[in-house]
Amino acid sequence: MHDDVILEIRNVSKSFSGVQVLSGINMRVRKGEVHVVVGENGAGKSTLMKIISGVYQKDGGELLFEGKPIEVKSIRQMQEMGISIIHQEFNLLPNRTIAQNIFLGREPVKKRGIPVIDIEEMNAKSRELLGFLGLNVDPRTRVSSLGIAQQQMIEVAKALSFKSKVLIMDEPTATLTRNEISKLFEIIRKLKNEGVSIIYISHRLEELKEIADTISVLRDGALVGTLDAKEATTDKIIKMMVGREITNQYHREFCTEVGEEVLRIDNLSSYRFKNVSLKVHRGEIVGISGLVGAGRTELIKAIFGFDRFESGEVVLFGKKYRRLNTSMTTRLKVGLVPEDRKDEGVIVEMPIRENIVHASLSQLFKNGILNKKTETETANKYVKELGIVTNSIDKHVMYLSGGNQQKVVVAKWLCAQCDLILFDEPTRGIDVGAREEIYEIMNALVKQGKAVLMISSDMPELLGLCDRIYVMKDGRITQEFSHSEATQEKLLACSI
Amino acid sequence: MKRIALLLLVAVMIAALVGCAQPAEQPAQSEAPAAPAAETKAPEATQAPAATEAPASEEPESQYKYPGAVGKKATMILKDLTNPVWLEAREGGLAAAEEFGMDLEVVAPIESNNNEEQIALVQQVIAQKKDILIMCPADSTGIVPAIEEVNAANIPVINLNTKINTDSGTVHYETFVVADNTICGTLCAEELVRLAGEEGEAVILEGPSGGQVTIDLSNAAQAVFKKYPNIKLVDIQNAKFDRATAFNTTQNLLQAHPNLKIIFSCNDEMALGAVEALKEAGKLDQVVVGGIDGNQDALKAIKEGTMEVTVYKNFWLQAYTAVEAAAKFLDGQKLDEKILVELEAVTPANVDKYLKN
Amino acid sequence: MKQKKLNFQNREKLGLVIGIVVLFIIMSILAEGFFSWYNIHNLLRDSSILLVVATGMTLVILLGKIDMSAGSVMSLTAIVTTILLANGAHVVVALLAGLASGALIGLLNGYLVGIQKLDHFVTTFATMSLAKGLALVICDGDIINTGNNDFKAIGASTSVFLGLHVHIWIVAAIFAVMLFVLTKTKFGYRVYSIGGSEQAAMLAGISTRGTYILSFLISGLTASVGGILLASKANNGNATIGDGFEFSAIATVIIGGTPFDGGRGGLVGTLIGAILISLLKNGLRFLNITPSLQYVIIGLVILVVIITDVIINERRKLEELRRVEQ
Amino acid sequence: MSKVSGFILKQSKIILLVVIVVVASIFANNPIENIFTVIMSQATFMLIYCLGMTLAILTGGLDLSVGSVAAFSSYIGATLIIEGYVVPGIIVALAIGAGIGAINGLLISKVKLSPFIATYGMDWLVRGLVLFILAGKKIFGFSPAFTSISKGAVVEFTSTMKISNPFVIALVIFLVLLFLMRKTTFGRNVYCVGLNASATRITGVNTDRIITIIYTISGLLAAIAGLLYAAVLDCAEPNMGTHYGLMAIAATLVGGTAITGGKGGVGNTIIGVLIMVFLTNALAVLGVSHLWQEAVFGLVIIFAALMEKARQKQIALLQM
Repeated sequence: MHDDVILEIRNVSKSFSGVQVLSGINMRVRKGEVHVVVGENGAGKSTLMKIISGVYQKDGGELLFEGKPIEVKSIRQMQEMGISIIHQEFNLLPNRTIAQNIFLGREPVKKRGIPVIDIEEMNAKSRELLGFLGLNVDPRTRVSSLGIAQQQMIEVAKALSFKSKVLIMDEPTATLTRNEISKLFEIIRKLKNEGVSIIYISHRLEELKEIADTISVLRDGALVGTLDAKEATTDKIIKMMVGREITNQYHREFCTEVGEEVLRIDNLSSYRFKNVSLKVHRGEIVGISGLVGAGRTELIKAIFGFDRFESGEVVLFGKKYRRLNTSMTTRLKVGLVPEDRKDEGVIVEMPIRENIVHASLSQLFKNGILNKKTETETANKYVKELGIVTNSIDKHVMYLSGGNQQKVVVAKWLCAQCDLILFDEPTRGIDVGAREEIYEIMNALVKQGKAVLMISSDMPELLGLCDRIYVMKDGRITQEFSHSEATQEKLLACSI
Repeated sequence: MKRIALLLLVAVMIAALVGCAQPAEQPAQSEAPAAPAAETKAPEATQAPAATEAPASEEPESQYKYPGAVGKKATMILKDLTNPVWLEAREGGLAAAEEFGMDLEVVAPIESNNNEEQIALVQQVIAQKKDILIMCPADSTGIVPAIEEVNAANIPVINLNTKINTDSGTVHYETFVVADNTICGTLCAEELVRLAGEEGEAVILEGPSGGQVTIDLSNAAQAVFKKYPNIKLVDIQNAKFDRATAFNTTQNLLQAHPNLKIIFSCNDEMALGAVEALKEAGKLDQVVVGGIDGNQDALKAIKEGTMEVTVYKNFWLQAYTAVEAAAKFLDGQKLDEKILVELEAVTPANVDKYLKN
Repeated sequence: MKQKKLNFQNREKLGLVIGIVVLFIIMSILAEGFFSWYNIHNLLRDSSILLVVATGMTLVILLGKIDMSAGSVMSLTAIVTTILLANGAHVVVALLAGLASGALIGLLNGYLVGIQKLDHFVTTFATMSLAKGLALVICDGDIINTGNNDFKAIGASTSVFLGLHVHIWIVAAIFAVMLFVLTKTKFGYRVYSIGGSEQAAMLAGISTRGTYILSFLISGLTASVGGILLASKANNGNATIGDGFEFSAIATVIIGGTPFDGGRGGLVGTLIGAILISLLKNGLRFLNITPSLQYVIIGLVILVVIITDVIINERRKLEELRRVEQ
Repeated sequence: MSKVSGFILKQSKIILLVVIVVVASIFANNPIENIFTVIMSQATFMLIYCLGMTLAILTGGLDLSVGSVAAFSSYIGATLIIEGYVVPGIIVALAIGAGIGAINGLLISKVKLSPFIATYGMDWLVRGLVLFILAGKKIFGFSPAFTSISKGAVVEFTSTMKISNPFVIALVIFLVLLFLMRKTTFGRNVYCVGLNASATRITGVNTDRIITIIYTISGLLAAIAGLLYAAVLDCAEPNMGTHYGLMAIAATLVGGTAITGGKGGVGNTIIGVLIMVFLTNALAVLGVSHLWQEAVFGLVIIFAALMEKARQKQIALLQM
């Protein structure tokens, strides 16, 4: 590994409407290295990356690319210069083909006056890239007919197609499963050897050691420090990130004798899962492990009555149901903390207060008439209880950080006095601090004799929390483990 | 999937067919006892020959008056078939057709007074190779190109109610059966002026701007008002031929012109809207209101004295006359280039003649 | 994969095409004089005007927007063109001026939506009143006779070229160009991208402003062309000429399988939709169905076709989801 | 952003309204009477069907069928009323209005049609039915029992200055809706549906039912408006209300209810309606040619939209 710096960041700072989000960041990215950037949500990682990739304009400081200072004007400019980014959330057009997505915005044109697109060339190039990524699908396939993992790979292909010298990956593994991740890492190594530098953002500390050469830690918009991967330990990094020691994040006392059964499903089937049966009892946290696209989310949404199932039955609190809808399940005091927080969890354009009481309107206001006082009191209670960071409960949820938004979602169900709460990837894209608080809430719930059913792709999380873990694969449940017998290896083994 | 689509579409087609089976007669039935039945009395009362023969035609094997026209296919294109007065016209036309043994089809645009649709209807006549076209244009000039086509196809044209603009000299029609709007407008306006004692402020309520009827009537009225130095035309407003709109517009006008004397309205609908507004404002006695068409409710209003004058257009007779003219022409008889259908202003004096009980 | 994909797109259209065929056969049997080149030619001519307006509308709807001002733009163009002709302007000048007026409204829409980021419906709804109002003011509520034979020639049914009316050729040309632009050029790709996901497009460095402005501009222009053709047919200008036309155009596009959410569908569907609607209206006329009943039937057809389309799409989504598992 | 400009933004529509009213009053020969007539009759009738439209727009949809529904229901009702069955007639009319509204609602919520196309198709269908069933005949000469509903007054200062019945009816409807939307869980959920339907559904709200109810109300209000017009004009005719739909949308938008749903409310619509009617009134009183009306409407809508945008921006800043 040679020492020439390709990208240097000199005390770059940025603020949004008076709020300082980045202050004097200094960072040097060497050629052909994997430079990992870690930090809690709101630490400014994404903002920094967006500045580098030209999405935002920086307020102060300067960027040097290959030694020369550069003025970032547009995304396009940076892409052409050789800096490109894979964003955390997908930016694919479902109704367009793979090729059209890869070359979105810079389709190859035939040499002529009017910009006529050279479709053949576009497809050919795409086929090349897909080959490089070991994906054998026709580039003329509509993206909507691809699985999540494949779509993530398309994002990678998109970034590669720029012939980038610096490739920024913002939480690329968030939606990937173990074996997909290792595939991605292979590709990263390949790129490394071709001299491409990679800036890699992640929450999953356990991944880092595999690929990182250098690790920079951000906290509250400032650089805490940069260290060589070799001398970095997880605990050390976490300490730098949160500035406090985290010994055991989970604090779970596993329940000794289970309470009555709250949920049982028998041979539930739909187009995404087949003959699934499982049980959840009071006082238990039950986990569902498995690859993304194994049908876990669909299953949990069917149980909740959001999607309909084709055959089988759901038994909630001892009553059988062949058809369910969300109003029934919520009336039975079941809650769902969905994967897609912004679009399904909260109503971002509504105040925190209204979001928190939303699920319990009918309980709080029996006669159907609202009462602001009750609302405010209730909301305040939960804001305090869950430590939601805000200056006012009338603030629109969209102005909260991911962690706090998630807490609002949870508060909504706590407020509704749910006996069974279904969590779908409860800690995705949430910083370590908030994570721990969410775990606390789950613990508290089951202590009160309520029940939790959770989906997670983060195995340590499952192992740390769950009394029992079901593993799903291709829409079927392949195994059930008690927490004592479960290990990462076993879980993995049954999910692939 | 495609099967579903197909089935649904077929279903609609069937609906269409069922539909087309009825409407030919349906409205006729729903109409017959209603307006026209009574309307037929009107011509009986006024000009004998035309209508007294209508019943005669009922008894079988009566000698047809114009042998040459018997069995000939004719189409009458009107401006609208969703409005009572035009439904009267249809009845008049059909009655005549029956009497003269002609095969008449009465059509109109979906959206009333839509010139483009009328053009399409005219072209349909050519496509169906009809023997004669009776044309009541929604747009005097807009229809010209289409009529040229008809001329080119050697299908004779009888012009009805609204004149086909012949200034360009490129089109010609056999005759113009007219109870024309300019005359209506003049009659009504003159009567209003008389009632107002030839002095005072006047306003005109127009239909949708750009409509032919509106333009003819409004211009006629304006011309009349100009003739009298003491009549002051203070405003022209568009009330969309709609009663409710006229109601509001009139209220506003009364605010602007408190001592208004005359309201000339381009149809009875608006006139009646104005009347309601005047009732509310308690200015019914101060203002004289005139409308056009002679709808039954307008006639009733005149009887009650809330409205002063309307012009009974006798659409029944207009259409009847037009078809008769067509028959004459097909029978090889010579036609004068203008056939006037007698019009008169309806006032409390003569309202009973038109009012059905 | 590719096979499947084509299948879906075909399926969406197939129902309509079959519908058209069935309708055509039924009419030919029932309606005397319907099945004649003369009538079919006129039918195409009528549909061409609807099509040209719907073409621009398709672009806007592919972007996930609507252009409510199309109908009023037709009226405005008609008035501007004819009033100039009436005052002895040369036909070319008049036509250009007419198109310019449409372009102007189009640009205003584009500016307000693309740059001011106003809601597209609100904007075009406002410009709808605005354009109509201007038309009324300019013509002073009167019908304007051009008395110009060059202009009349554009619309005269005698002006036929290679067996087809000039209108059809004009619209065919515009349609062909737009089809090419939409499927083969950068701009076309942008329209689909932005319609599919504005965010994704922006992150890919696509400037949405330009695309919005250009699309609304085109929509304005096509509406203008529609207005001119309509006016040339009557050889006069009338401020009510385009009333409600925007609704017909929108219905045409939606029936053609381009949904309001954008990014999906295309011009081929619009073509089919335009033919279906014109055929339906023409047929109902020939069957001499009373206007009132025609209202009912047209309403039914719109609902039925859209419902079918919705069902088809639901199924397609399901099948795609299923396929993910394989 | 200074306090003043902030205030202006916040109250832009009211300011606009005041200006218009003042102008109208200056040129009207009897301002008080003018304002009275405009509010008591013109605004009143319009408000009723605009409120329905507002509800539909709040759920993120719109209802293009209000005009034909008003015509159809009042028309069918009238056929009974003219025979002397006043109350049954009214009930039938309201039932029809609500019924068609419900169908709209189901098409939109269950069949998942876009509100635009669903109500547009319905508009054609219903308009056709009303024209077809009675072949365009008008019904008039109602008994006072019916006409008095619109013509009567609660308090009568002078023949022209009075608190008219329709005004009271509209006011009651308005207050009920205001309460419903602002103070009840139902209303809260309507806003939620407008802002984010799927999140609302996950929260356990039966969104389909809410949408259906809303369109039912919209149809019902259209029917009421139709009946009141029929009563005041002493005539039910099939071509009634062809322009209600567009007018209602315009008024709602001018009032500042967002077409995307979830923002605004019936309160805004009152302002919107008043602006529209007084604008018409002012133009007429000023003797401006009616030809200008359309154009002016267009400008006012754009103005209102720009103001609303600026206001939203300001709110966002405060929230940050």
